[in-house]
Amino acid sequence: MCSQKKNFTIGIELLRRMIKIRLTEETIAERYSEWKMRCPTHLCIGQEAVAAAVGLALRKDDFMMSTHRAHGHYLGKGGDLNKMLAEIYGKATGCSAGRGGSMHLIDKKVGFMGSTSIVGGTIPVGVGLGLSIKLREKDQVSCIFFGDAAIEEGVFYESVNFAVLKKLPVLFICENNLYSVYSPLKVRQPAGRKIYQMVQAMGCPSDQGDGNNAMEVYQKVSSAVAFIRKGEGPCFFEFLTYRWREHCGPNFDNNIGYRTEEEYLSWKDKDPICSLESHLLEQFPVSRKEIEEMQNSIHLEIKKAFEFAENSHFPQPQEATTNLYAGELT
Amino acid sequence: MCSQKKNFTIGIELLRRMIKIRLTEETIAERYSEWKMRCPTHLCIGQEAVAAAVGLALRKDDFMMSTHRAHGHYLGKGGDLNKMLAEIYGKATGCSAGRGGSMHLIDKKVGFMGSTSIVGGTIPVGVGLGLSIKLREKDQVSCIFFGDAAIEEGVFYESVNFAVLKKLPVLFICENNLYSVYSPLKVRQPAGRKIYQMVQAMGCPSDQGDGNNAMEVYQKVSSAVAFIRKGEGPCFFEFLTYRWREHCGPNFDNNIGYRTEEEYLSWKDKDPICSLESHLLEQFPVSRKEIEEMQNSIHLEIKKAFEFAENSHFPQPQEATTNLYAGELT
Amino acid sequence: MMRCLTFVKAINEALVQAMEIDKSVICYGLGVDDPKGIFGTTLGLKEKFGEHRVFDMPTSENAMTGIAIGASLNGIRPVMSHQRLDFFLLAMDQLVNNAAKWHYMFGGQSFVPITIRLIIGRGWGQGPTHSQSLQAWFAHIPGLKVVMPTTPADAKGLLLSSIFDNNPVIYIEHRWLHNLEGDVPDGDFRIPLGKAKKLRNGNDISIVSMSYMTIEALHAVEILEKQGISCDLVDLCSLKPIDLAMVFGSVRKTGRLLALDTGPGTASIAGEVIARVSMECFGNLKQAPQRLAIPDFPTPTSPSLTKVFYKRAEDIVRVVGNMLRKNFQEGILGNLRNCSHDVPGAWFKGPF
Amino acid sequence: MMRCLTFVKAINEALVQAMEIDKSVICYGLGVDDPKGIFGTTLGLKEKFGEHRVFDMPTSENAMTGIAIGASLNGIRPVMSHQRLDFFLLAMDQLVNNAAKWHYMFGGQSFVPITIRLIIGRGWGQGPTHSQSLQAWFAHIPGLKVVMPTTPADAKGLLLSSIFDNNPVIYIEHRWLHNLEGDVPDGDFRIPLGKAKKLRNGNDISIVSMSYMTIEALHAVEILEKQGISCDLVDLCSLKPIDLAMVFGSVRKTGRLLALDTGPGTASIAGEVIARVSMECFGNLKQAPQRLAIPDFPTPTSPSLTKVFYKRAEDIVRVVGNMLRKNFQEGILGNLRNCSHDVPGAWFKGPF
Ligand SMILES: Cc1ncc(C[n+]2csc(CCOP(=O)(O)OP(=O)(O)O)c2C)c(N)n1
Ligand SMILES: Cc1ncc(C[n+]2csc(CCOP(=O)(O)OP(=O)(O)O)c2C)c(N)n1
Ligand SMILES: [Mg+2]
Ligand SMILES: [Mg+2]
Repeated sequence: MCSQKKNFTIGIELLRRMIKIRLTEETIAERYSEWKMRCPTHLCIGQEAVAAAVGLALRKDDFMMSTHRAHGHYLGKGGDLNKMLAEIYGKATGCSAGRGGSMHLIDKKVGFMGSTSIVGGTIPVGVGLGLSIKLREKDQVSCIFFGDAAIEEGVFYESVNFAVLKKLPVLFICENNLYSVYSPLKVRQPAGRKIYQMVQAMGCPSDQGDGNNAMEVYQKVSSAVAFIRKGEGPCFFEFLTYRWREHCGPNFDNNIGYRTEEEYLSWKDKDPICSLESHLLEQFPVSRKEIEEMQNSIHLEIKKAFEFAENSHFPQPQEATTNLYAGELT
Repeated sequence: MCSQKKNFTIGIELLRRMIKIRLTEETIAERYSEWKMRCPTHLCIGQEAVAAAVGLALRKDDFMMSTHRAHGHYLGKGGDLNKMLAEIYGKATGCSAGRGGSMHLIDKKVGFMGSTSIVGGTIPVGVGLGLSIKLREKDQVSCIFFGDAAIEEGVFYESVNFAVLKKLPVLFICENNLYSVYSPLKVRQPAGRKIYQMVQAMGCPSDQGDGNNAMEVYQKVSSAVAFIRKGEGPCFFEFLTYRWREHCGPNFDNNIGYRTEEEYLSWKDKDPICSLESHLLEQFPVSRKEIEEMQNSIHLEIKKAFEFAENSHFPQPQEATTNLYAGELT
Repeated sequence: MMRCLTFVKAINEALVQAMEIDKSVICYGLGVDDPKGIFGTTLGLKEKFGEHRVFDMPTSENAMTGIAIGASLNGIRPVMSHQRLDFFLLAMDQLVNNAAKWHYMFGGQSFVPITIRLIIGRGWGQGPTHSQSLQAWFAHIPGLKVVMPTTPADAKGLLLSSIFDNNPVIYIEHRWLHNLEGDVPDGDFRIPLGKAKKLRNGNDISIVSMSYMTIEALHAVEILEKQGISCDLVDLCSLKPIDLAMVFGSVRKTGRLLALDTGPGTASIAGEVIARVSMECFGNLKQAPQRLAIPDFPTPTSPSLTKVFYKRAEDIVRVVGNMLRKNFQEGILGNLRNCSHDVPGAWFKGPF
Repeated sequence: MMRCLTFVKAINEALVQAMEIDKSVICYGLGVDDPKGIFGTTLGLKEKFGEHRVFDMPTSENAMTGIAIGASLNGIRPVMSHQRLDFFLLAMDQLVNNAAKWHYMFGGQSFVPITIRLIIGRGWGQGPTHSQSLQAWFAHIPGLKVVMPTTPADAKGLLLSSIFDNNPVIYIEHRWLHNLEGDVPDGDFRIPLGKAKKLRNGNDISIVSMSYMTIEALHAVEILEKQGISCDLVDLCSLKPIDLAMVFGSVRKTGRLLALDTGPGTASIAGEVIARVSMECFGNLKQAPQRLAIPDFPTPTSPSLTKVFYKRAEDIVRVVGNMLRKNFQEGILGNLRNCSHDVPGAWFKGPF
């Protein structure tokens, strides 16, 4: 009963985060053609469950590193929506002061230490955060998000090796959405080889999970986080998921030929948000109306955030050539 | 009986190659202090079995790539001794015309396509040779030698991934001699993780073997070569072995503290040349005298090769600034 | 025969012809056979030449460079493409320690005929990691050849020459040139590597440029012409080997030098041009040579921050005006652009 | 208090002091805790500070650079050492795409206080892949700082400043300086980054140099002095930021410039110095500036091939003589060297 109640709270919070991610992304998609968000933008619609569940399984002071497809991770960890949108709009109020854009997000207040655009590029950085945690004898966890293509970069393997060698508090999360841009897994990795099994053989405890099942992701990751926090070393997860829209930009692109409409529809059928909604409605004392109210309030929050972003001022062009180096700090 | 005879021939040829490698290396060690071999030189004394056996298991037109510790591989594959020594002496008659030194050997006549000094640096090059074989629809094999430290470079992993993905005719040979310079495995790789098992999980058939047992290495590698030649894709071997002398240079250095004299002696007890000699003397119709004669003739060959190297002329200093680019070729 | 083609189509044609001429030419890189075909440059190749010669690859830039080297040692001529130069930073070990040195360090017995296509981004929030112009890095490394075509004809002619050159060639494309149109000869049309091109003849100043900056320079030269300033415009085309003879000849005529660069100034190609001119044509220089490059800062993302960051025709006009002590009246630039500063043309609609 | 220390001991002392001053300083790299301790520079550190702060690492240069970045984001100050600069080519992605840009591209909120020690080899068959001088590469990248100390005192003072600087600093050591002796202040002695040093005062020509070439220059200046030529010798110490003010001041006085470099000429630091002097001090120059760098070729291995390849005092004397149109008689170099050209001193006995 107690755990039932806990599950309910968790389920609702997962749903809230997923809806927030989904609606934010959909609004970006809708408004991208106004040509005011002038930077490459990678949406994660369809992949919200992993982002929300991992974010919720972590503490605020745990670290997170992410990739070009970072919006969900950032929001899942509790990152500031206003600042994210302002960043995408290139405004001075953006989380990176307009210098980074959609692919370079940061919100240190919630431990979101940065996302970057080079595939695999933040993996060792996250391991370095893990090293710093160990050196400072803290019980934080450093979580690193990356896609199935990042697995192909040697730096991934080097990073796992070091994390295992030093038993660092690192949580590796691979969101396997089957594609890298338009390239299916089969042109990049051997058929039949399971990523999580290979990582296990590198010496890192690992598991695979359904990336459309937020509750499952949350449970699996939570117990791994507890394990890591105890100082038992890193863990790795591969979650199967699917990006609904095009790789970069706001549109659908199942028509261009790199994947089929059927494949897309079969994944859409497993919509992580619908699944969780149904699950909650069936199992817990929550009504559709209450969920709709939640949606409405999130809608409002997003609307305001877009207003904030649009109304914020641009940085001065001259600011581009300031603050190259970090100065003395207190 | 037939196979017994074949084994005898193989055993004798292995012994010949191993003795040639050993005596060459020992002469280099002896004469290094004359300061005429003015380049970093990494001896493989103690590791001759793998070099000889792999070289013998391959055809002359198979390719080989190697590392900073290449003398054995080069000679095992049938590389020209005169040219190798002349190269170490920095002479114009050297296999790389004096430009490469001990770490940059080449003898294309026997498929030895090059050794270089950057750890892991020749692994993808060997895989590329494998790709070229497949593109040209030949039945050659591309063999790549590397040490246990090369395993730690991301490029190793990237290379294995591609070789498996494309089923390339590549033979990966890891000589695990437990050290990288003065660093034992335990400060570089997770305890208990077996390299060959990890590679298996990457999708590449793999095995481990006793690097002091030339016959065993030959048998294992020969059947892998047959497998690869049939177009079945790459294979990986980890052979356990031990470098007797210091990492770079002619001396013994068990006294400086990174490893124990006992450890060294325990490996020296397993001297691959003595073992093979005893084996041959026990099992086959060969006498100690015949082996001594073999040794003597090799000694003579080496003596002449050193004379060749010493008597060869140096390249002109001005040649350093010629032939930067390859021109038109026929 | 000349046809009007885009830069993209010219590259595509060069690739098709190279692969037809020599079946040892192969073409790979992330997305070469996907529906977009590297901005259209590799479209149709797989259909024509099969999946053995044209293929996608794992995101393993370093190994895939070494693999190109290895294949080339056995007679293959790989052409590898990267959608952004920035990604290729992962492969510097293979490029510099292996490809650049192989021919030299093995005494000239082997050679590495690989071509690596790198694309430089600009504008539309390409930002710090999708817009780096590192041609100076490659030119600094002995053993590499480096080209940066500007026109569609050069794109084709230099690509064919790069592919059939027996050395590693870094072939750098600027994203903002991809849609440029121009006359391109058909057939096996090659332009020798190492030769610059004189695009405009003038007597007052030599402008030495490369790649997309040459387009900005062409606009500037036109505007300056109207102000009575006549410019000699040299498009380097090849950065290594570099055609200093043409640069020196130009400076000996004009006595003045403005060197442009698409990258940051410090230790740049523009700097090298100035250094070599100062060393070799000192007596011909009437005044201090100048350099116009992007600032020594990472590239910011916001369109507001890139406004003065990137250099354009306006900036060239201003610097030349200063050098020649001309005070231009307002408005001489006319209606130079019909679109925002952060896109190559009005046709451009993100997200790349 | 001053003590006479070797360059190696000065580095060791700086590391010890940095680690004593701030327990967030850590030190890692291949072999930092092995019996040789990176040519002696890291000896004793593990015993003093423990294996958590001083440790060996896997041969994973790229990841280990990213790991330094990550640790530094949480307040650690990593010092990473590489026995040769050449090995660090594997880490260009982490260095350039992450370390150099992190502070800037995240709007100044984070900073990356890492120090990377790189050692340049020379002679004794170091050859193509153990002797590259790529300081120009690092200086070309906005966001990095680059230092190249020459004297033991600079080695210490610049290393302490590098470690406590809040930016990524590339600290380049020349292997041939390691055994150099000189006075070194004790205590927490720091030399500001970005400042050059005037080592000799003279009026006829400015020689601008760095790292080991400064030692050769010191010999050359002495010989030239005896021939009645007085040289201003500027040791850059920092290459980015670079102290052009001192260079300009010197050239304004002498009117002549010879820029030296340990690396190949094209797009080098020496080239940058010449470019900037030509741009800023054109009116002060009495003649064409000159550059003395190694040839644009990979470094060969044979001692015979390195004889004229590397530049030495003799070469500097010759170039200066040519510039000033002096015909020196034979033998002015005297007995400059008591050992072969391919070793730093007679004490040297391979193999490194
Ligand atoms: C080193 C590098 N190579 C190539 C790219 C181009 N690129 C941008 S996103 C992307 C796809 C990455 O796929 P994956 O890691 O599976 O993440 P997903 O986009 O599917 O979320 C690629 C290849 C890059 N940014 N960095
Ligand atoms: C990328 C790179 N990092 C470091 C080095 C320095 N180094 C030279 S040999 C060597 C040891 C390599 O060990 P291993 O691969 O096990 O081969 P072994 O020397 O034991 O035969 C190292 C680290 C190098 N040459 N290249
Ligand atoms: Mg993916
Ligand atoms: Mg080893």
